[in-house]
Amino acid sequence: MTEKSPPAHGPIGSPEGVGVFICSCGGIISRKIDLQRLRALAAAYPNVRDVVSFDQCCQGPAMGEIRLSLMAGDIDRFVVVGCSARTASDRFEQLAESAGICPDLVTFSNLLDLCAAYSKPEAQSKAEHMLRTSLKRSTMLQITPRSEEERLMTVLVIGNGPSAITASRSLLDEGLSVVVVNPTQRLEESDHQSVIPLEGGALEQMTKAAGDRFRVLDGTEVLSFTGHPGHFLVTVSKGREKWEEASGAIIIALDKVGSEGLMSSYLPGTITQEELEAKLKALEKLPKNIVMVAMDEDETAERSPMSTHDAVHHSMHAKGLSSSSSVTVIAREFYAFGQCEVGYRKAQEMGVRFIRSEKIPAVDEGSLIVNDIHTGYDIRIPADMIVIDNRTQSFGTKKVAKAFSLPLAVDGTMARANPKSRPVATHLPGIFLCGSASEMNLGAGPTMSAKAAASRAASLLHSRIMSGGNVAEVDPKRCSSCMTCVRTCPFHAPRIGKEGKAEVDIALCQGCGMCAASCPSKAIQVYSWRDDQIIAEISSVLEDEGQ
Amino acid sequence: MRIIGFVCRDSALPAVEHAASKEDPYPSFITLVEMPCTGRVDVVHILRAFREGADAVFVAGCLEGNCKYQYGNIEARKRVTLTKSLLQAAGLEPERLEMFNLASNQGWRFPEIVQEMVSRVERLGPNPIGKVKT
Amino acid sequence: MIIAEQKPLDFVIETLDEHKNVLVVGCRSCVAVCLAGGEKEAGILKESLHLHSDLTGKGWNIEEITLERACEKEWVREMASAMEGKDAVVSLACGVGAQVIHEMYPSVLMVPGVNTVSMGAPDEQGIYMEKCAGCGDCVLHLTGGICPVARCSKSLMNGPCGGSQKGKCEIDPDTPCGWDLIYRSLKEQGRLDLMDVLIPPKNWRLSRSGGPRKTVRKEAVQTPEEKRIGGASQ
Amino acid sequence: MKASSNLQRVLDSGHFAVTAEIGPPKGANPDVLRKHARNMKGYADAFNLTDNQTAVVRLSSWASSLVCLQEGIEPVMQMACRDRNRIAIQSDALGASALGVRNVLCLTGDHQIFGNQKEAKNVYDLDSIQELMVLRSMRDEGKTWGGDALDSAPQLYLGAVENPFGDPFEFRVPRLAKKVAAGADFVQTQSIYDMERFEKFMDEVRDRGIDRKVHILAGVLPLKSAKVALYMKNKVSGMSVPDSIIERMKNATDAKAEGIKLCVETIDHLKQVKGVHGVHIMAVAWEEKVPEIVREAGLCPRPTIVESVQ
Repeated sequence: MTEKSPPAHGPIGSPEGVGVFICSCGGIISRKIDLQRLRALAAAYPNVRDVVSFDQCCQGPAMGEIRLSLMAGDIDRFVVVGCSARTASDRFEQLAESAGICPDLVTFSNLLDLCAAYSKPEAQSKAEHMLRTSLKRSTMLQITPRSEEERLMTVLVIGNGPSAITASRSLLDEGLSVVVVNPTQRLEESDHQSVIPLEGGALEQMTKAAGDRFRVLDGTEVLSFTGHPGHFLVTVSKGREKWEEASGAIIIALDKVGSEGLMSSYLPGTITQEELEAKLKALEKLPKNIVMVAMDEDETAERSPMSTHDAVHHSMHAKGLSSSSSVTVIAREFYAFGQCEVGYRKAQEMGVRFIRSEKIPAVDEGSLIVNDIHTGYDIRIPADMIVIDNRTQSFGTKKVAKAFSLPLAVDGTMARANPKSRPVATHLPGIFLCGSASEMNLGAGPTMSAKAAASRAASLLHSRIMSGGNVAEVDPKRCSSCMTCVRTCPFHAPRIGKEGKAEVDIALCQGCGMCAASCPSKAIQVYSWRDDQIIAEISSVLEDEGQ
Repeated sequence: MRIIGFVCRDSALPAVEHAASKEDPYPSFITLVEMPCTGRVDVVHILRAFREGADAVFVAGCLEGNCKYQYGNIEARKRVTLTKSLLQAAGLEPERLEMFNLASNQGWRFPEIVQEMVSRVERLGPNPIGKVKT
Repeated sequence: MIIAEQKPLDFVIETLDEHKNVLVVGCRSCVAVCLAGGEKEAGILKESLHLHSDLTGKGWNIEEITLERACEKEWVREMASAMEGKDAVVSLACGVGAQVIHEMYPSVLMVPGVNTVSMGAPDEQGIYMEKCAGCGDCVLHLTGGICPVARCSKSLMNGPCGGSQKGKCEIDPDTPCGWDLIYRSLKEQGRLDLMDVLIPPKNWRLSRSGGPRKTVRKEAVQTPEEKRIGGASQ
Repeated sequence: MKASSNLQRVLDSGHFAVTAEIGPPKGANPDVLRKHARNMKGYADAFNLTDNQTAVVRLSSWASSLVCLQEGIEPVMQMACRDRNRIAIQSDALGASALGVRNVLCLTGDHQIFGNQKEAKNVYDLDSIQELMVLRSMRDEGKTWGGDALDSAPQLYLGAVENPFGDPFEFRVPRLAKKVAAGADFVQTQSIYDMERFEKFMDEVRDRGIDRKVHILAGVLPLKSAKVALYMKNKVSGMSVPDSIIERMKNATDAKAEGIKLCVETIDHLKQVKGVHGVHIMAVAWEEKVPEIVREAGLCPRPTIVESVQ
């Protein structure tokens, strides 16, 4: 149900009419800027039909008035003179849509942030300049293609362990169906990464309760995918057999498996954190002197927060179990994030010693010789039990990354879109990431990220998925079918279509415009950021400034 | 003085907005052109800005490795480098053009960028095109 | 496809010299695909020249046009109206296109905007390798699908010279040894016996050495009658 | 004027042959050449005159060959494919034969990128194997390659080069076989330091019976210093120099003497390798040392074989 939109390559159409709504933002803007003069300036601008100023544009009464003005019929676009698009776009784009106006025809002129701090005369001229620029920009905009995507209420989860199970359970609770593509023979229920195990038989219970909403495909792999949020088709294989699984969203929830001592140079009898964990769970009697060496022999290896996480938690448990034991943790650096930081402090209070050392401690007659980083002195620490890190392997990460063309981080784990702001997203919309095989797990354990990923997938599928907007469009007459856009786009939105020319899938396009800038035949334009628009804007701002 | 900045709307623009809303707004002769991503900025856009009389042009995108679109800012950097060589050949000092990377919460960096470009223009003088045209 | 690379802007500026009315011509074919001379590059060149003119007060009048294929007269004719009043053309089309343009508009200065480098293919975006030398006598069936003429620095026909080292050519450690590739390919195909065959001196007459080559496809050549009535007459 | 080549007679009579290389001067004065010729006379059966080796312009190999003839020593005229097309190659071969040059060494030639004329257009109309085919057909069939009969055929003893250390290693012996099939009467190899790899090469040569079809002269190049050894190892493509040799040169108190000693030892070793019928001494810019090397290697005096009456 694509709305009719003029092509991004055609001439820029003339606007029916522009509405200008000026906000004094409770007086902040009007304190410095004469809104009366802005109103006059706007009213004199070609094609401007209605100019109104409000104390607070974004408040109920003003919104109602603006809506009425928009419904009047001779306005097909408007400029909100007030604050930033980031602050106001949701509200006004919704308003536009409800009034039958394409939301991409709303322009924001951010006087609040960019003008209000100037001295009075300067603020005024800056504001007038910005208003002219915004009006110029507004009149050049054109209706963008938009369509609502169909939504398959199934999520494909790729995983082998507790993260996949946790994500699946959350998704099932959200009323969605789940297909698990599991590269191993059986989903691993125990969680090596935390002391607290999942309740026994969770998987079995889940499977029973969910019925045909939950399918686990053991021994399968993903090969490739097509599609977009709401409708993905993932090619799955089992041995020689190949088929497609359809889903609305995808969660990659691979966990690390397996363990093997890191420190080959240590004597037999050294145990791993995982083995210690088993002893702690079994409430085994612990020896007097426990030393954890949370480091990798390879000095250049990525310093994993999981290493600190394990050591902190296990040292606390060991101390709790056997308060007379002396527990020492040695590492190059301690990475205590989130809850782990609390644990780190608590462990210290409980008497666990943390020693930083750049060098791997040497073993000497039942003791370890540690070189303390702060003093430079060697310290002899009696050691009845030496605990080293788990060596875990990412399971099939590379293959999955290849199937989805996702980048791998330096340590071979899958890279997240943004570790700070989008920790469970990949850069591809609709494809989420959790599990211990994704980039560092910040101590909250994989369950947390699995729940987060499931929640992102569920909220995606529970609301309308609109595609389009300021997307790229190919002019087939100009296209040289050179593949530059296909190679350039990080979202795989362009492809060569049946006609032998590039086509952009608007459901995948994020509107960044890299393809348009790199197209050697100038065959790609981006709605609202067409070359002629950009050039016109450059000319107009400089001309204006020059006056 | 006329300085034009192509700013990415996800990081550089919020940074500027943040910086400008404090007591110390940037000089009003600096004009910004909002871009969806600096990866959209093309060589012709920059050249046109100089032709229209800009004394300096900067492109401000996200920190490398932090682009919402993965590598738009890297594409932009490559294009800025190319454009500098074209400016040189056309007869304009390449220092009038620069690429900057800043995060949306690095508003404090914007005045530095402005200062850098302003001092370059002060050193190089105005874009000679203005004189030629009039 | 034909691989070209841009000449420096300084060269174009110098060569245009006193010519004021300039048409920059791009081509949507090979040079667009190898990112040297499509509409984008034509736009950049036009803008650069314009900037230079504005800075120096030369008062150049510069326009641009991008042809579908600059190597065919019918397409080149499409620039006729843009050529009105022009005294120079900067061609971003390959050497072939540039000459066809010149044939159609012989009175104006032809400034080559690109160097036509080779017939090749992208190894990856932005990196192009020569694959064919147009020798007129293809032997790929004997050489494992890899051309010794284009991909051996010495165009040897009987195997690698003594300078082949670990798969690389002696002239440049970045250049693969063509004969090493051929050897591996034939080994893979189980046809190494072909390496032992003595290849006699090559018939270079079919190559450029034989003078400009005219290729005739008899069935396609139009009779005078066909030419008179058909589209070619227009 | 002799009708056949001295080198051919020495080799065919089963003697262990010696050839030595003379680099023509970078100028028009032939005196250095004459000095070398006089100094080396009697210490080798024939002398190679290089043809703009490493693509550096020098006095031409055919003119140098004539100087050698004037000085009474037998030349091996080198003829690279880099600078001549088949017309020039055939014409030069006729000219050389006419003036008494009896040995021609066919080689592809170093790429011009290594020389002092990097911008030159190379020719490579023929490769070295095709050059052998062309010259043999002139000599044996009395025809130019184009098919025209010659009024008299050139008298040439045809040589080829082989580098046992090039890659792909498995193809080096088959490539030698191709040269032999194309017409090579004798072969001079790249200088040998890596004896292990050379012996492996010779094992395969004997397995295929190539040593019975062609005379192989193993190349030796006396090292002046450890630096030269390193240069050969790292900069000269298709060269294998074991670290032990570099170490030996580094540790020597008198590097030059050590280099000569090493060269003599190598020749002694090569004499024992079955299928090696002689040595080719390349004393690059050190030609004055050739007599000493030949003497020390016990290869003096050189045999005189009387030309059999045809």
